[in-house]
Amino acid sequence: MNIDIKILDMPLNIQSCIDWVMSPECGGIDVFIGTVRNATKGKKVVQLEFEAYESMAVNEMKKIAEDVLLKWPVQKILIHHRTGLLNIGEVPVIIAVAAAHRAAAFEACRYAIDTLKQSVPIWKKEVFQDGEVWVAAHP
Amino acid sequence: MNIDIKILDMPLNIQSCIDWVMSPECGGIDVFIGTVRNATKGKKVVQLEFEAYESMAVNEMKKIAEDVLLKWPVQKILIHHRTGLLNIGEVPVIIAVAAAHRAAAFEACRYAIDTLKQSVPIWKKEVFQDGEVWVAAHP
Amino acid sequence: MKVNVLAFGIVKDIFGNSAIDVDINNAATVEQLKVQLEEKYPRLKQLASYMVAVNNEYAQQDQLIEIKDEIAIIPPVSGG
Amino acid sequence: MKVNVLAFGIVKDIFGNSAIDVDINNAATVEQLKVQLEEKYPRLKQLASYMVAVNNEYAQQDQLIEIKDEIAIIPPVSGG
Repeated sequence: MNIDIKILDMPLNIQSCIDWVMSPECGGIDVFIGTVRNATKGKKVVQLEFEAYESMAVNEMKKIAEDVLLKWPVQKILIHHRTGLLNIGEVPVIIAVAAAHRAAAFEACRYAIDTLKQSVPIWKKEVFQDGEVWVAAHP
Repeated sequence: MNIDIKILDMPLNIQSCIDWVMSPECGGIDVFIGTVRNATKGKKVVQLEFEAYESMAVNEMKKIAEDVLLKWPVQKILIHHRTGLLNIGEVPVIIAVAAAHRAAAFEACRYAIDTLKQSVPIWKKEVFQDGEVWVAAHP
Repeated sequence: MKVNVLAFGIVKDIFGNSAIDVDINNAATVEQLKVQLEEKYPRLKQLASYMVAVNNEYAQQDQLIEIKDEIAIIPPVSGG
Repeated sequence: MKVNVLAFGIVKDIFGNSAIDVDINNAATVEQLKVQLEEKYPRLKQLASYMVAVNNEYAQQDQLIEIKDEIAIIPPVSGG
């Protein structure tokens, strides 16, 4: 199988994600790693909480991966997203794309994270010292 | 320091490269990992050998990294290149770029590998079962 | 007919629950469900936008809702 | 004056060595060095291209070569 989609409530393992996409036919791997930043719009962030509508999120992530395989000469694509409470510096998302040539790997990886952020039903709550906010909920 | 440039004659450690670029201020990391493919233009490759003009290669890699920091809002950039004999699936190059926002990380990482392949004095010899060839040497 | 509606993110706060039961007409559309929900939960109208998912797929406004459908309210996503 | 010229990649094969000594005129340019090398090693002309580096920097054709310079022949690079 050349698609690996997972939603996990435990720390993501970057090395094993990269190992999974590597193959003797691939010449380049592009990996996007999201990390929890310590601030948003100048305000200090204490933690992030991620919630997923898991069955649908897995569906939407699979669509992205299948789209990638149709649009680019890509060998393997992995998308792992974490849920639950994350501290600063922790990793909510890893997308790894392996291709024979690097242009496809870069473009497909960028497309995958851009599309994930638009269509996959996962929500992020920013926890500040003085309250919390669901990101992007209000205009 | 926000630039890490190395030429090494031993296996590159992907996880420690990623750990180095991670910081509490960054929200996205893009990593490009080159791997040795098992074939080139349909011909089976046995091994690759990489040779570097080390002092100048480090110079040129530093220029790329400094350029990246001028052109994009990037926090950290790492470029490690390996030399010597590599087997199929091994990793000759890792470029990791951390930024507050992902667009900068993607663009800078792509720029870095594209420019490295044009300007950094490192040479690759493809070893086939029936001979060997310095890549790109002849028209 | 009575349908169960799943809530995520801020919609859980708005409903005060991760799922609610709603009484809708037979052959109601997604749009009619939204109107009914917005009457009962006016804070839905303050969201930047929201979608309805039926059986794990984003639904069109005119899609008919059936009794066994899995229905979910999807406020603006913010994963990644 | 005698300068030492470093060779890499295929140029090592062409020179039969990783460095050679070359006698050039005082105040010779990079271009003059190339002409002289191409006379002695015609296979250089078969390369897709090649550059000369002086003191770890790519050099222009008209750059003057000095006795203490570190000179290297750079065939088409293929790293990454």
